[in-house]
Amino acid sequence: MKVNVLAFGIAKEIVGGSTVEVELTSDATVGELRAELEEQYPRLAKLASFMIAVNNEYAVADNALQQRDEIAIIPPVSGG
Amino acid sequence: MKVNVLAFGIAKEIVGGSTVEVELTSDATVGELRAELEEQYPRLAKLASFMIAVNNEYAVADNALQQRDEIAIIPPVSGG
Amino acid sequence: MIDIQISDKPLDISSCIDWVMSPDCGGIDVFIGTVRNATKGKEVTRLEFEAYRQMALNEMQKIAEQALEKWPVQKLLIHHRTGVLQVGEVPVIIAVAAAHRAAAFDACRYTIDTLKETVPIWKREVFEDGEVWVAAHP
Amino acid sequence: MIDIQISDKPLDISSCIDWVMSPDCGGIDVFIGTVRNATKGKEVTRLEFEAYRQMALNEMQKIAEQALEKWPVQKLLIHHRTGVLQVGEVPVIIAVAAAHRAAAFDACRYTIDTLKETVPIWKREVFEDGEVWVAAHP
Repeated sequence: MKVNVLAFGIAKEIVGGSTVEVELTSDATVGELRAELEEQYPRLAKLASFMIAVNNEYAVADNALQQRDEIAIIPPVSGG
Repeated sequence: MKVNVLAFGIAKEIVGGSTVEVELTSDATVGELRAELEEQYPRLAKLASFMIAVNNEYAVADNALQQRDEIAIIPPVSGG
Repeated sequence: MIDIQISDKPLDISSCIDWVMSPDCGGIDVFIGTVRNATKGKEVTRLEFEAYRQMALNEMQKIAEQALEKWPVQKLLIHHRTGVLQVGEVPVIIAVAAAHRAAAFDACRYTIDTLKETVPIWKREVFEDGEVWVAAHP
Repeated sequence: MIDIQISDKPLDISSCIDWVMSPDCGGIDVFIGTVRNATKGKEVTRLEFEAYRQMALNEMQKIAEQALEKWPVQKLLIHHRTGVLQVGEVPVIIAVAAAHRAAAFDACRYTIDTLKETVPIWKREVFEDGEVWVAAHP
């Protein structure tokens, strides 16, 4: 399946836009998405850390992804 | 010597005014003043505590008093 | 009661404090973040804040609810600014009212500390000679 | 920098915050005391604050200087009200600005905690059916 991934902050610069399309297997997990993103965009792996959010919640590697999920790359936050 | 002692808060009510005159020996200490005040105004001894200030500083029992010192009874504070 | 807002307009400190004040509260603690003129000795020209808006609102709501569970607090407000801010402007206001001050202090500090760890908002510092996303790199 | 005031006029929260704000500070913590409508479940009609004025100013100055020694804080303000206050009015404002928020929180909390222990100011709570000097008796 193809998923659209939102990007914010430095991740937007790394992937070259505010969304990026990623091709995944139909039963892909968050962990597989992370691996795919790191392969396509090695600079993501050099960040202090990054999280994946699914439907506005922080997700862990095991979480399964659905095509219609709202998925986002969350680089290290620095609000406040 | 006679010293004038300022009274604040509940101490003002206990001594019946914002100053009270106390007769002390010429080499009296803060401790002796406290004892004299407690004898004349037993309700002072029933407070949670009270301090004596001399020239705008908290004083301890050993401190000697001079007739021209500014002396005050400081009942438990409750500002803020 | 909780009030959470993200806005690209200047935050209004007085109205935040007015909102938390209430006759059953004796203590209000307010944290105000301001844009500093320098980071690690380097002059800052301006800051830019970007938010993942809906998730940031959700995460701030969670923090506020946790604070209200942990401490006896009546009112808790979080307002966060986005967009371009000049030195001296206010990116964040947290205001907490409680019957007793210890709870107000604890809840306010917990809120800003946790916000800085979990809320998806990003700050870019702009200098004379470049810019950097804060905390992005180790 | 330190600003200490005792006043029998209403305190101005905004001007206190304006005074501590400065471009080299990133965090401001403000404590605002307010008059609660009840103490131990009993309705409060009003409060009356009395100060031993010069000594109170001296003691507040000492606290502020101690706070500036203990923590890296740029500006610390203490304004205390005296006289008769109604429910919701503000007896005390403490505002602290520092480069980093931890120092602002620590110094603000230290200041109000110590003020309540050492500064010669007295509060009388007035109820429908009587009045009491707070903390006077065990």
